[in-house]
Amino acid sequence: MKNIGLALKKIKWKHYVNYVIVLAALIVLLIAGASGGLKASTNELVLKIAISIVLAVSLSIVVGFLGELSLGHAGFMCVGAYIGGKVAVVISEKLGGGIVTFLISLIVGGLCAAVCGFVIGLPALRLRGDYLAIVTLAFGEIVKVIFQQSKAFGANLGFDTLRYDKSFRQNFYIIALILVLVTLAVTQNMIRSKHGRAITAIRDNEIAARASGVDVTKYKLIAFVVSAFFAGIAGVMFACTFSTVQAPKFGYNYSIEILVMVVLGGMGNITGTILSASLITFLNVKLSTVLTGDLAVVKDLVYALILVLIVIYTNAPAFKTFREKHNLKAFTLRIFKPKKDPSRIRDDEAKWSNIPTKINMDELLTVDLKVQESVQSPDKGGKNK
Amino acid sequence: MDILSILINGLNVGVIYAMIALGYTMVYGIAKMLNFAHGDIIMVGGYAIYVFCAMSGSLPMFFGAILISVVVCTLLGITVEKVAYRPLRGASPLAVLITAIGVSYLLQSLAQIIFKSAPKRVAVPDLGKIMIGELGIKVSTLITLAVSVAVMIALSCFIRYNKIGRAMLAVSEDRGAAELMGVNVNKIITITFAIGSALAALAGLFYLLQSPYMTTTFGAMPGIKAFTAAVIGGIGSIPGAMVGSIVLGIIEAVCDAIPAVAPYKDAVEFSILIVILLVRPTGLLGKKRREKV
Amino acid sequence: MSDYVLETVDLGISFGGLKAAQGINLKIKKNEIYGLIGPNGAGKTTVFNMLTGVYQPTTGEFYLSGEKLNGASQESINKKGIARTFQNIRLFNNMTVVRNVMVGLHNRPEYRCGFFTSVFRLPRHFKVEKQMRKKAKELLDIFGLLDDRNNLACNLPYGKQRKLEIARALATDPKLLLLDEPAAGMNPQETAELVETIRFVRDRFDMTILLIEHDMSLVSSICERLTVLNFGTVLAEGETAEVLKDPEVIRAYLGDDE
Amino acid sequence: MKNLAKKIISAVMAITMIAVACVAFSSCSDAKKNYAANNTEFYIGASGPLTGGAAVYGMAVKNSAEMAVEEINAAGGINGVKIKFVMMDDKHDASNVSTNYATMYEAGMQISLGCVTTAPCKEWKTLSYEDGLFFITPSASADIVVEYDNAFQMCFADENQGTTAANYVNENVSETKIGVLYKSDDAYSTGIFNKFKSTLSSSKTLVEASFSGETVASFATQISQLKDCKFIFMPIYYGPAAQFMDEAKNDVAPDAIYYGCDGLDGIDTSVEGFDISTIPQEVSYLSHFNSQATDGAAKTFIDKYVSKYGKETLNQFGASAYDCIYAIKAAIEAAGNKIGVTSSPSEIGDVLKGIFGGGFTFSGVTGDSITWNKNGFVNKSAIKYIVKEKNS
Repeated sequence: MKNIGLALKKIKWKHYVNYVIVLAALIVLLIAGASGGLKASTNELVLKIAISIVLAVSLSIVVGFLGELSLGHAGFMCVGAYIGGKVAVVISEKLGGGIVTFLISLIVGGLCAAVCGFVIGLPALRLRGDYLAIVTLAFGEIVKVIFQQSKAFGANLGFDTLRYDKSFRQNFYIIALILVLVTLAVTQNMIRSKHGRAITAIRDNEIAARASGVDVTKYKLIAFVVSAFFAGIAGVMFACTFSTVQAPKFGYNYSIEILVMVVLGGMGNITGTILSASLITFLNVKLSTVLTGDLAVVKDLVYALILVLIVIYTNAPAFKTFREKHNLKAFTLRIFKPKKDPSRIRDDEAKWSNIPTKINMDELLTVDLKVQESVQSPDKGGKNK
Repeated sequence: MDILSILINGLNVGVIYAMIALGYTMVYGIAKMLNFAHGDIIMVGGYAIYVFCAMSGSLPMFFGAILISVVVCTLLGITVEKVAYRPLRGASPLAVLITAIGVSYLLQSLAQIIFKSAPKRVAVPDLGKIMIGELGIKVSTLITLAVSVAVMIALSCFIRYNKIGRAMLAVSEDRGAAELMGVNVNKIITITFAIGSALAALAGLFYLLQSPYMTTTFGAMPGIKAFTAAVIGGIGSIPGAMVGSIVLGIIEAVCDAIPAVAPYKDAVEFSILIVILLVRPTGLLGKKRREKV
Repeated sequence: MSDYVLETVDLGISFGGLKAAQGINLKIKKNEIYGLIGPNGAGKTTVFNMLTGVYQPTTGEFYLSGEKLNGASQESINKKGIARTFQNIRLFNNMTVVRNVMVGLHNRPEYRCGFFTSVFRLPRHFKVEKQMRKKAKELLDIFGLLDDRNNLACNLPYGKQRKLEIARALATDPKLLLLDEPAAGMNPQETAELVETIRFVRDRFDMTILLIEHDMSLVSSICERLTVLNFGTVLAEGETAEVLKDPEVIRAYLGDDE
Repeated sequence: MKNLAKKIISAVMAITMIAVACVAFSSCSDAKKNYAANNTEFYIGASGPLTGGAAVYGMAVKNSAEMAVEEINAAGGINGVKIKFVMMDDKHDASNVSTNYATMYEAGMQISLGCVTTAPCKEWKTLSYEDGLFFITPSASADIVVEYDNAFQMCFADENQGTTAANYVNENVSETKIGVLYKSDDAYSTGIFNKFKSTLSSSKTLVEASFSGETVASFATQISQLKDCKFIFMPIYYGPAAQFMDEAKNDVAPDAIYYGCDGLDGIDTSVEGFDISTIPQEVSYLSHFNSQATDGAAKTFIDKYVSKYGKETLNQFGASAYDCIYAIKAAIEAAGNKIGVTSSPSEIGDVLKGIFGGGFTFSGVTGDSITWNKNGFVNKSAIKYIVKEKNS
C-alpha cells in the first residue's frame, strides 16, 4: 500500500496529464451516458471538440514542433473526409454500418491524407517560412476545388455519408475520445523520443541540426506525414459525425481556425492546444445556439473580440508580469504546492511555450553572404584581435 | 474571344491585386507580420465610397468620396495597428497573425451589422469605353492601369529617395540595427500601415470602377489572392509584388476564358503558384537569402 | 595518404566569378591540434563550410582518413566523422542542455531505434533512451555542465554555451573536430579554461582538432601547426612558431608600415 | 518502483477501457423522449444563413416567417394555440446544422422549415428523417432534399426548373445560339444548369460561361464570351445577375433576352442602388412569386413586408417562407384534434406528411391551389415574369 503511494509520487504526471484530462472527460461522459443516455446536442458538442483536438494536436506537430507554418491543414482533413467517407459507404454493403467499417475507412482515409502529407512535405524541403505556408494554403484550396467539382463525390452537393447503426452512432463519442487518446499517445511518444528531439532540433536551428547529423529531409517528411495522417483521421471522424460532406467547409478559413487553436494553446504546448481547441469549439457552438435570429449577427463580433483579447492578454509583453502572477500553473501550484526537489525535475521538462516559427524567417534578418566586399576589404568590421 | 482583351482583363485584375499585394508585402517586410485583415480594409474603403456616393452620384462628389475613403482607410489602418498589433510588438509573429484574423472577423461582422447583408450597388459614374480598332476598352480600366502604375512608381521613388522610405528599408533589413541607428521603428511601422491601407482603399475604388457591387465579404478573396501574388513575386519585395500580381491576374483571366477550365480556376492558379515556387523558392523577384554560417 | 586524418587537395570554391578560397592544401595528422588563421574574410569559415558540406567545393577534393568526402551532404559528412562548432553559437535554444547533447548522440549506431519502436514504446526505446541520457550526462559531466542539464540552452552563460556546443559536436563521435573561433568573446580566464578543455578533449577522446582563431595567444599556446589564409589563398603554413615569425604573415595582420 | 508506477497507469487505462467497452455495448437503450411534452405553443424551427455571404436569403426567410407567425398569433393562433418560431444561423455550412437541429429538437421543436439553402438542408434531411420530424423548406430546391417522406418543398425543385426552362427555350426561342451564365461552385446553379444542358434540343448551340467565389471582381471575361448571344439563360441568384447585366449593358445586344429562374427574383428590388430600368435588354424569369406584383395575395404580402423590413431583403425566399408557415397552419387545422400542442414531432410528422402527401391544397402568396405529390415536390404554376421589357 505504502509503496503504491510512493510509486504514485514517482509517476511523471507531467507526461500523463493530457491522458488524464481526456480520460476524466470520458469517464464523466460515460457516467452521464449510463444514466439515461447523452443528449444529442451534448454528443454533438463532444464530437466536434474531439475532432478539433485531433486536428489541433496534429497541426501542432508541424507548427509547434517542426516550426513550419501550415495554412492548409483542412486540406488533409478534406481528403480524409471524402476518401474515408466514401470508402465507408462502399464497404458498408458488405460489412454493415458497424465498427469494422469505421475502422477500415479510418485507416484508408488516414493513409490517403498521409500520402498527401508526403507530397506537401517535399516542397517543405526546398521552401521556408511564408513560401511553404502559401504552398500549404494552395494545396488546401486545390484539394477543395477538385473534390467540389468531381461528379463522383456529388460535385457541389457533396455526398451523403454512411449512416452507421444507431447504437454505434450513440456511442461514437467514446470511440472519438479514444481516437483523441491515440492521437495524443502517438504525438507525445514521437515528440518525447530521439525522433521528436530531431524534429525540434530542426525547428530550433536547422543548420546546427544538419551539422549534428540530423537527417533533415527524413524528419521533415515524417512530421508532415504524421500530421497529415491524423488530420485525415479527423476527416473520417467528421464524415462519421455529419450526414453530408461538402468541400467548401475545408477552405482556408477552417485551416486558419485550426491554426488559431494551436497558437492560442501555446506553440508546442500540447495540453494548451487541447484546452484551446476545446474552448474555441465550445465557444463557437454555444454562441451560435444562444444567439439566434436577429442576434446571430453579433456572434462573429463577440467571437472576434474574445479572440483578440485573449491573444493580446496571453502574448502582450506588457502583461507578462501579471500573467506570471495569475496563471493556471501558478494557481495549481498554490493549491498543491509540491515540494521543490531538484532531483525530481525531469529532463524532458523543457519550456515549449511561445516558440516563434520560421514565419519570421531568420533568413530575412540575416544579410546575404557578402563574400565580395569582405574579400576586398579584409579588415572591415567584425571583431579583430 | 481574342487574346488581347484577355490580356487587358488580366492586367486590369492584376494591377488591382498589385495595389493590395503592395500593402501586404510592405507590412510584411517591415512589421514582419501577415496582416490578414488587409482584405477587409478594402471592404471598408468600398463602403466608405458607397456611403458618400449614396448622397449624390455626381462626379465631384465621387472624387470627394474617393478622398474620404482613402482617409478613412488610412485612419483605420493606423488605429488597428496601434490598438491590436502594437501591444504584441515583440511577441511571437503568429500571435499577431491571430489578432489580424480577429480584426478581420471584427470588421466583417461590423460591416454586416451596419450595412446588412444585401448586396449594394455603389453609384459610381459610368465612364463608358473607348474603341481602339476592334476592341473597346473601358475608360475605368485605363484609369486603373494609369493610376496604379503611377502609384507604384511613386512608391518605389518614395522608398528609394525619401528619408522615411529609406528608414523603412532599413527596418525591413534589420529592425534592431535600424533602432540603434536612431530610426523610430514604431513610427515607421505606423506609416507603413497607413500607406498599405491607403493603397487598399485605392484597390477598393478600382474594384468598384470595374463593377460597382459590394457585399460584406467583398475583400476576403482579393485579400488572399493578393497575398498569394505577393509571395509569387517574392514577399518583402515591392517590384516582386507588382510582377506577381500581374502574373496572377493574367492566369486568372486566361482560366476564366476557357469554359472547361473556369470551374477549376483557383486550383489551376494555385498549382501554377506551387510550380513557380518550386522552381524559384524565393518567388520571382525575391532576394536569395543565404543564412550566414 | 590515410596517415592523415584530414587531407585537402587544392580545395577551392568560387561564388560567381569570385574565388572565396582556392588551392587549400591541408594535411592534418591524427591527434594534432591544427590552427587555421588569417585576417577577417580570408576565407577560413568558407573552408569549414566546404569541409562540412555547407558549400560544395568547386575545385579539388578533401579526404577524411583516406575517404573522399566532397559532394556528400552535411548530414552524411557528419556521420562520416567531421563535427563542427559555429562562429556565432548555434544551439537548440528551446531544448534543455541534456537534450542538445542527446541530439548529437542521435546518429550513433548503438542508439539506433526505429520510429515505430519509439511511437509504440517498445522495450528497446526505453533501453536506448536510458543509455543515451546516461551517455549525455557523462559528456556534460566532463564539461562541467551536469548541473545545468535541465536548463534551456539559451539560458546558459556564454562560456558554457561554447562548451555545450563542443560537447554536442563530440557527441556525434567524430574523427575530426572543427572549432570556429571557440574563444571569440571570451575573457582571459575563460580562454585559459578553454585551452585546457581543448587539450583535455584531444587527450580524452584522442581527437584531431582543426580550429579557426583570432586570439594569437591561444593559437600559439595550443596549435602544433598552422595554416595562414589571406584573400582566400594559403599565405603560409608549418610549425606554429615559424609561421608566426613569417614577415608575410605579420604584414597580412598588421598591414605594411610605411 | 518506476515499473509499479507504470503498472498502475496501465491498470487505470485498462480498467477505463473495459468500462468503456461495457457501457458502449450495454447502453444502447433509446426510448425517443418527447421533448415537446410540456410545450405551451407550437414550436417551429428553422436553420439558415443569417451571417456570411448568403445571409440575405436567410434574413428574408427569417423576417417573413416571423411576420407570418406574428399575424397568426395576433389572430389567436392555430386552434387557439400560439406559434413559436426559432431560426438559427448555419452560415450556409452543413456542419453547423446538426448542432442547431439538436438544440432546437431538445427545446421542443415539433415542426420545421428545414434549411434555407440546399447544401445544409442535406444534413437536416437525414436528421429530421430519423426523428420523423416534418419539414417543408421554403427554398432548399435540390431534388435530393425531399428524398424522404417527411420532407416537402414550397419552392420548385432545381431539376424541374432546368427542364421547364429548357422546354421553354426549345419551344418559344427562335435563336439557335443560347448563352448560359452559371455559378460553378453553387449547387442550385449547377443543378439547374446540368438539367437545362441535357434537356436542350440538339438544334441549339450552347455558349457556356461560369464564375465562382462569393464576390466577382469583374464579369469582363464572361461578357466577352456571351456578348454575341441573343438569349442568355442565367440560373443564378439576383446579386451577381444584377452585377452582370449592369456591366454588360453596352456589350450585349440591346434586343437580347435575359432569362432566369426563381433565383433572379428580387433583382429589381433587393439590390440596393441597382435600377433595372437602366438595363436595355429584356429581363425575365420563371418563378412562383413576383416581387413587383400589383394585385392579389402577393401585393398584400409585399406591402406588409416592405413596411416592416424595407424592400432590401424582399424576394421569393421570404414569400415562400411566409407561405410555408401558413400552409403548416392550414394543415394543422385540417388535422383537427389529431395534433395537440404537446404531441411529439414524429406524431405530428406522420399526420402532416399524410395531409401534405394526400391532395391537400393551399393558396398563398406564391400561387393558388398549390398541391404536393407524395415525393414532396410542389405542384404550382410557374409563371414567366418579365421584370423589364426590352427598350423598343
